[in-house]
Amino acid sequence: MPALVLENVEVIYDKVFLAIKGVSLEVGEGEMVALLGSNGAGKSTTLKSISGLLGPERGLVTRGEIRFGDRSILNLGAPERVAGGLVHVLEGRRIFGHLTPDENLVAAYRGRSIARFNQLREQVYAYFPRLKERIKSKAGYLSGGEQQMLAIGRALMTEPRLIMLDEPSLGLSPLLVQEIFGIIGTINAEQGMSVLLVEQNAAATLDIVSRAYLIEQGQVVMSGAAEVLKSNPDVQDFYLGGAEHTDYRNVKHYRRRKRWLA
Amino acid sequence: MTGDNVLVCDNIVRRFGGVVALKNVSVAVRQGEIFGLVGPNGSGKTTLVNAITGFYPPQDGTITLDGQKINGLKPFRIASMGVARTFQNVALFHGMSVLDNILMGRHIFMKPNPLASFLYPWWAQKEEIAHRRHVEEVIDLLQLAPARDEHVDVIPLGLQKRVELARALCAEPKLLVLDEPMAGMNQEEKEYMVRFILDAQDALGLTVLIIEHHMDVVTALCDRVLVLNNGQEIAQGPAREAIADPRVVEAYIGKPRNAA
Amino acid sequence: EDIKFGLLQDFTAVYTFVTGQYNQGQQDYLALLNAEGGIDGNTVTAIVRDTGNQPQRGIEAYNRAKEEGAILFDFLSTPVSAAVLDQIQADKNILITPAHGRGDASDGTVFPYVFPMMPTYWAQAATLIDHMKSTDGLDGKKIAFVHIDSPFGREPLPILEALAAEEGFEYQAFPYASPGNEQSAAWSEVRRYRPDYVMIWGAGGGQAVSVRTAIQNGVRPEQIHSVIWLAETDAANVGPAMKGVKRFEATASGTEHPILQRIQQQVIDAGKGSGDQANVGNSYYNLGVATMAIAAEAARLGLEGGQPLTGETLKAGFEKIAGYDAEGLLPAVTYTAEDHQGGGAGRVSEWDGEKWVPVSDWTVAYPDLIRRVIEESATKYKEGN
Amino acid sequence: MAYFLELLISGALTGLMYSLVALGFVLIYKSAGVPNLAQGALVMTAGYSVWMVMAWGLPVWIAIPLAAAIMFGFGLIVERLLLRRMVGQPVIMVVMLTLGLEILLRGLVPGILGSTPKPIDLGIDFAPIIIGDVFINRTSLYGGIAALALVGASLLFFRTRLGTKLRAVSDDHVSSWAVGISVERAIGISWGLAGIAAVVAGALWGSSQGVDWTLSMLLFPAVAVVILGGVDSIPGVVVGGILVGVLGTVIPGYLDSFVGGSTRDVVTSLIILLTIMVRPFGIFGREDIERI
Amino acid sequence: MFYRLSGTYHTSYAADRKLWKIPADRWMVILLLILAVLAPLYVSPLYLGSYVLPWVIWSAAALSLTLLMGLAGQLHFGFAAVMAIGAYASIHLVRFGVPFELALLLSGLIAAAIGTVFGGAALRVKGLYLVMATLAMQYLVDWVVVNVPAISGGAHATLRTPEVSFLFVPVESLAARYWLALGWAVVLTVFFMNVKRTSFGRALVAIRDKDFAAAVIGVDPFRTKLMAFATSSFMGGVTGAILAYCFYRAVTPEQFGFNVSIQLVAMVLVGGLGSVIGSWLGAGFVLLMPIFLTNVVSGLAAGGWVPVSQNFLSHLPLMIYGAMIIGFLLLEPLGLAKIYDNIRKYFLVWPFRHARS
Ligand SMILES: Nc1ncnc2c1ncn2[C@@H]1O[C@H](COP(=O)(O)OP(=O)(O)OP(=O)(O)O)[C@@H](O)[C@H]1O
Ligand SMILES: Nc1ncnc2c1ncn2[C@@H]1O[C@H](COP(=O)(O)OP(=O)(O)OP(=O)(O)O)[C@@H](O)[C@H]1O
Ligand SMILES: [Mg+2]
Ligand SMILES: [Mg+2]
Repeated sequence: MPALVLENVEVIYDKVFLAIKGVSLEVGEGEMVALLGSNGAGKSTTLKSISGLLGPERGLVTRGEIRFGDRSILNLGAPERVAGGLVHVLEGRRIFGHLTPDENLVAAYRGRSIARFNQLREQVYAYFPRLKERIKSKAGYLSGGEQQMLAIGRALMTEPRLIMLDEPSLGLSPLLVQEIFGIIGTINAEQGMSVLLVEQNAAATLDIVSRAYLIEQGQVVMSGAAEVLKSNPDVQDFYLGGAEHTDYRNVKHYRRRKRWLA
Repeated sequence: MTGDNVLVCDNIVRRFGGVVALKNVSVAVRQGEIFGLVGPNGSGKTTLVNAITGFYPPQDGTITLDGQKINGLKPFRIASMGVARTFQNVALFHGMSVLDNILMGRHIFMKPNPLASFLYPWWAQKEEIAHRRHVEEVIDLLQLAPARDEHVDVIPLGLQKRVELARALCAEPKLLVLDEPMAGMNQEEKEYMVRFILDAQDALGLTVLIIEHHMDVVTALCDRVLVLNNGQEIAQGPAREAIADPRVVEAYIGKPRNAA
Repeated sequence: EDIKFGLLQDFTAVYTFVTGQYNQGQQDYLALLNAEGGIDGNTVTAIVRDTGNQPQRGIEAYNRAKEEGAILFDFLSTPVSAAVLDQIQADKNILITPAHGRGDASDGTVFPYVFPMMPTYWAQAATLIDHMKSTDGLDGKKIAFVHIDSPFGREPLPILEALAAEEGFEYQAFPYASPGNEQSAAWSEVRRYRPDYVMIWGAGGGQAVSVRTAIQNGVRPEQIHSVIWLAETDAANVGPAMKGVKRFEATASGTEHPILQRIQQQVIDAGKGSGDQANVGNSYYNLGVATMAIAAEAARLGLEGGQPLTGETLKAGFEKIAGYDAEGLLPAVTYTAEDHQGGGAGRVSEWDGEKWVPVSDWTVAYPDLIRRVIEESATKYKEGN
Repeated sequence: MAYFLELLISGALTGLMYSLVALGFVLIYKSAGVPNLAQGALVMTAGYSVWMVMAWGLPVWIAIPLAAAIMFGFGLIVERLLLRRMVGQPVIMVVMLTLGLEILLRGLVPGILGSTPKPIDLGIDFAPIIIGDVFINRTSLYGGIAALALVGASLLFFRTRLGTKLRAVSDDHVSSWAVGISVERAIGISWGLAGIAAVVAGALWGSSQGVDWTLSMLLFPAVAVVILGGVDSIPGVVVGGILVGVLGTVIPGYLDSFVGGSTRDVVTSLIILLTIMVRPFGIFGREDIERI
Repeated sequence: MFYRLSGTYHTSYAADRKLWKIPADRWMVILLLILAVLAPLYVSPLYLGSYVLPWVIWSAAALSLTLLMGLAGQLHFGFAAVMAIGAYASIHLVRFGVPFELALLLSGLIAAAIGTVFGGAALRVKGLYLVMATLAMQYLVDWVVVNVPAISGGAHATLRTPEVSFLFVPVESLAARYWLALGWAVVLTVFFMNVKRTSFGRALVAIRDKDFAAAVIGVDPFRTKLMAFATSSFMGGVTGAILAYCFYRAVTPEQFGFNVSIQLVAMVLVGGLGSVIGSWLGAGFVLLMPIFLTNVVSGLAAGGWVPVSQNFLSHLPLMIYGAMIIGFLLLEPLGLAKIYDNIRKYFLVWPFRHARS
């Protein structure tokens, strides 16, 4: 049974701007799914519609249905969706800058049991040993990678069943990207947590997910198993850089139009 | 391609409270080259750039631009001496359209004053329009025409980064500093961006200092790189060689996970 | 015929401490007047509106009420009165400024259409001084003048200055910052000054704070003499400790006067009262009643000049009033073309724990001095300011 | 010397009375990230509710907790009806909303309950405490003690997990939502707590000056306190309050008789200007983190 | 539909820089201007003198303030003090013998000088701190005015404006005063629109949006902010003088008190930050709404419609006014200008519903 189902979701910003139209997707229990697409395609919008964070940006789901588990969550507020086991790691980290990393974790823990809290916290520090070193300083002064780790760790404190990550590798060094992808994989494997991953780094993403959706201009244009997508020539051209190494100095100025045959 | 040094940093030290973000970093960027600055997160790359552009003046060491000492100068002074930059977290003026943002890049050539705005005489109009011409050229160069009249905060991140680049280019800088211009882009957009940087460099004869985490881009684009770790240099030299250095691999690149 | 008075007052900002009761008294008196048949068959209607003490809104309210036919205006707000002063004179409408507004407007030659109606702040200060003199003499005595730091608070200073020389007392001014909810610094100083008498010059909540802080600093209630703005609400606020505090009054308080009796019967008991019954007979309520009683009298005399009543005939009516005392509610007042203050008689009363009890007769204190100050100031106004 | 001491003590106590008002401001700022311009009106409303409850004939020690409960509920209602819709909006809009609320309350409360000053009798003795030649005002003394107690309680509160969550909310509404913190409830609680602080302030100030709308003007000295102490700092409320009170009492105490006018507001204004020039974030305030 | 963007393409940069790019807009502006100039002919003195005239002047004030708050992002809660400086300066200058035209200019400059000193003192800070610094300015100016009788006009603190003429026309009749005020408001409006489309305005907005990014392209933040303070204070100072001469004709400290500053801020915010049309709408709303409500309420009361106490009645407008501000913020946080804009956009893309789909 799929954990998360989107049917024909349409989002309008500011009452006038149609950002995504008729997006449908599914994430199975314990599955790891990627959502790829170029800039402005509507990936973040899709995630926000799932986590219920469109309100502050004056966005609204105007059509469609979102189900998590066996119930519709469209009418729930953001915190209730988190309570239901859905968590969203926002693009651009957005940790609580004036709090220490440890307080960031405290703030995100929802339960009452101190023992459970300590257990979760230890788990986060086990995944991200670096955070433990910076435990005293304000999170706002952490480096980009550390902040990303903190954002993921903070999300884990809510004990989610499905974690949505919006561009976790943004601005991270290659080593850290590997590390973070490794940890995401580990979390998925160890805890059976479903993962919905939005990424630009398609090559690395398609290596760890089982399925992926390709979204362009607010619409899903292609979906399927990671292997299938990887072998699609268009995907290779536009997302994977053709062959492994592009000769950047000699790329063509004008390219053929994309033609998705989803 | 190489010539005199445009930018020379000598033994830069910068501390934040107890943290030493830069420890005696020295670097020289030559006229016309693309110089890469890489290193793990928090290694001090942005701090170095901030020191150069005047935001966090170094506590020790000197920075010279074309032979002139610039450390201690205010950012806007340094800017008018011919250093333009983009920011790691896009720093556009979100209350303005794309066009106005790019026009802002011409600021150092205009002398804004309330009286001129008030009377707005024909020569001021002509001047505005002349600048506008220049801006349109840059817009063409970076293929921003379709987004020209949009508000910057509704265009996608990739475009925003391009607008920021356009704004920097409009200042006709001697030295262009780019802080992670390709973060958050997919393959296609990266290719475009590289193309733009190369085109701009061709067209304007720029010297570029670039921070980037995409190794494929760095190796393709940069003539030389400096690798920082914990605020210290761990390697410097031609891109491929510096990146192959075992210390760099260990601290920064990591072993390829699956060699496939 | 319908005579209209514009009672365009400040119900929501600075003067809230008085406006409610004052306006209630005014409206109730007019209701009584109309119930008794009006003035020679003319009814009097009040146009009541809030100005929030904002000059801007005051000007608008004035213009609108003028359009609606009002010929007499009461703003009960110094800034609003000041803002419309020139225009109202140009329009030849009557402005009454009982217990507020500029004192020099008493000079009817310079301010033909303005009627302060009752003792100015200068006359009030003089009356208080006179009362101190009558109780225990003034020679060699020390008076502490504790006032809010505003033009209103500083108004009595020239009178004190002049009288100090004349009567041989010493005085010192102690300003406190507006709005006066905190005055400890001033009173610490007052205590060290060791005054024989204390004069407090403020309004609203600041008055209760003054009395309280004075007593806390060892000033005896009997030593405290207040400007007209001290009433039953302040007494309730300060509590039993207030017993013995004196204040100036221009009208009697209480309900035993004939007019108030009739208001009770014909207005309140008839369910036509305009506010809380408990206020009837309060100082500010009676003050309001008195203003309308005088205005009605002026209208009556003005109508002798023929219908309809205009600003000009109303002015003439005012200037015909002689020895009117509103059946004992007021000292007898007489207005002339020169004197728009009506003589300036007032008295001092004391809080006995329940009500205000007069401790002096209606008197006019230092009339020559007051007249001199009025004329000096009025001349300055005429010369351009 | 005794004069100086007296000014010093009464200044410090008055300052702490201001701190009572300031505390509510800081509580809201620290947990919702909003400068609450309606805090003065909240104090006024609280003063009125204390008066109202006492007018029912209840003794002080019941009236105050009851009023506190009313005001806490009021805070929750404000959140539910108004602030809930503003989550994620620019701060200036929320500030404007608080300004609207201030206007609304200033109309509503005196409009319904009457605008002539209302008495509150807390039963505090009039006679000052006299030490040597120094007189100490009892109301201020109790006010000072209450302020210190409330500040202490607030400090403890922000140590708790709920406190941490509130601080998180003040940092970033959207990411608080994203990790499941109910921003709405957090804001409601912070307004409720500010309401409770307002009750203590309203009762004490109301007992000394009477309850009417002018209580809402206490906002200004309170904000001066907050600027000096740091907008989000609870200890700053105490230190800032004492400084504003002492300087605003001692200096006028010596200066006024020369100037012939009250210099208190001048002194306060200059304190603010100097603070801002010398130490923009107040004595204990947090600096904005801006990574370039 | 006449009101359409389609079909209006610009073929030169100059055309693209026009203030009103759509002919319908241009016609509307011209029509409004004609109506405004002719107002004394068809508006009754009551409405002209107590609604239109103050509205025009306060719109000018709101424009002055929104240059600082909206464009440059510097909050100012003491703007009434700036206007006070202009008002008092102009009166004393004229009394001193300076011609009125010059006195207006000088009073603006004096306001600019003093306003800039305070602005300069506050330049290191933003937001709430700036609010407080400017509030301190309000208090200090108030204090000086109240405590120096030579400035405020003697014991009663009332200062009447001398009789003056502007370009040989006596500023005496209501129409003359109205035209002077209207002229100034129009000048400010045009100026404001020019600022918005030239480099000065862009620099202000840049400082507001991201000061460090502005610095990196050569904008001197300090100088630019000072210029913003100076310009806005100049505008405010002259507006204060206009307010004194054209509307009040006798100034008292209360006319420029703290609550007036707050009202000004409300005008700017309710209208929509940094918007020309918003300044006009916001000024009208904040100024006229309480008056309008007072009249409505008293009308209802006179008709016996509302059986409640006088006290409640007089507070009712305050409540409604507060509630309306709140209502606006909840329904349209970006102010009246945004509402106007939405309506306009609706017509621009009519008959389509969404801008892009
Ligand atoms: N608050 C908003 N108001 C109006 N339009 C918006 C808003 N947020 C996003 N959009 C628009 O919606 C579209 C989808 O944006 P979204 O952020 O979902 O894209 P994305 O795929 O996440 O892109 P990126 O890779 O840049 O993060 C874009 O065209 C964007 O301009
Ligand atoms: N304003 C500041 N205050 C305190 N510490 C700072 C500040 N700016 C940077 N640092 C510290 O300096 C160090 C270097 O940071 P910097 O931003 O230069 O790293 P970076 O190399 O650019 O990393 P990334 O690749 O993540 O952008 C970090 O430890 C950071 O915490
Ligand atoms: Mg996105
Ligand atoms: Mg960096």
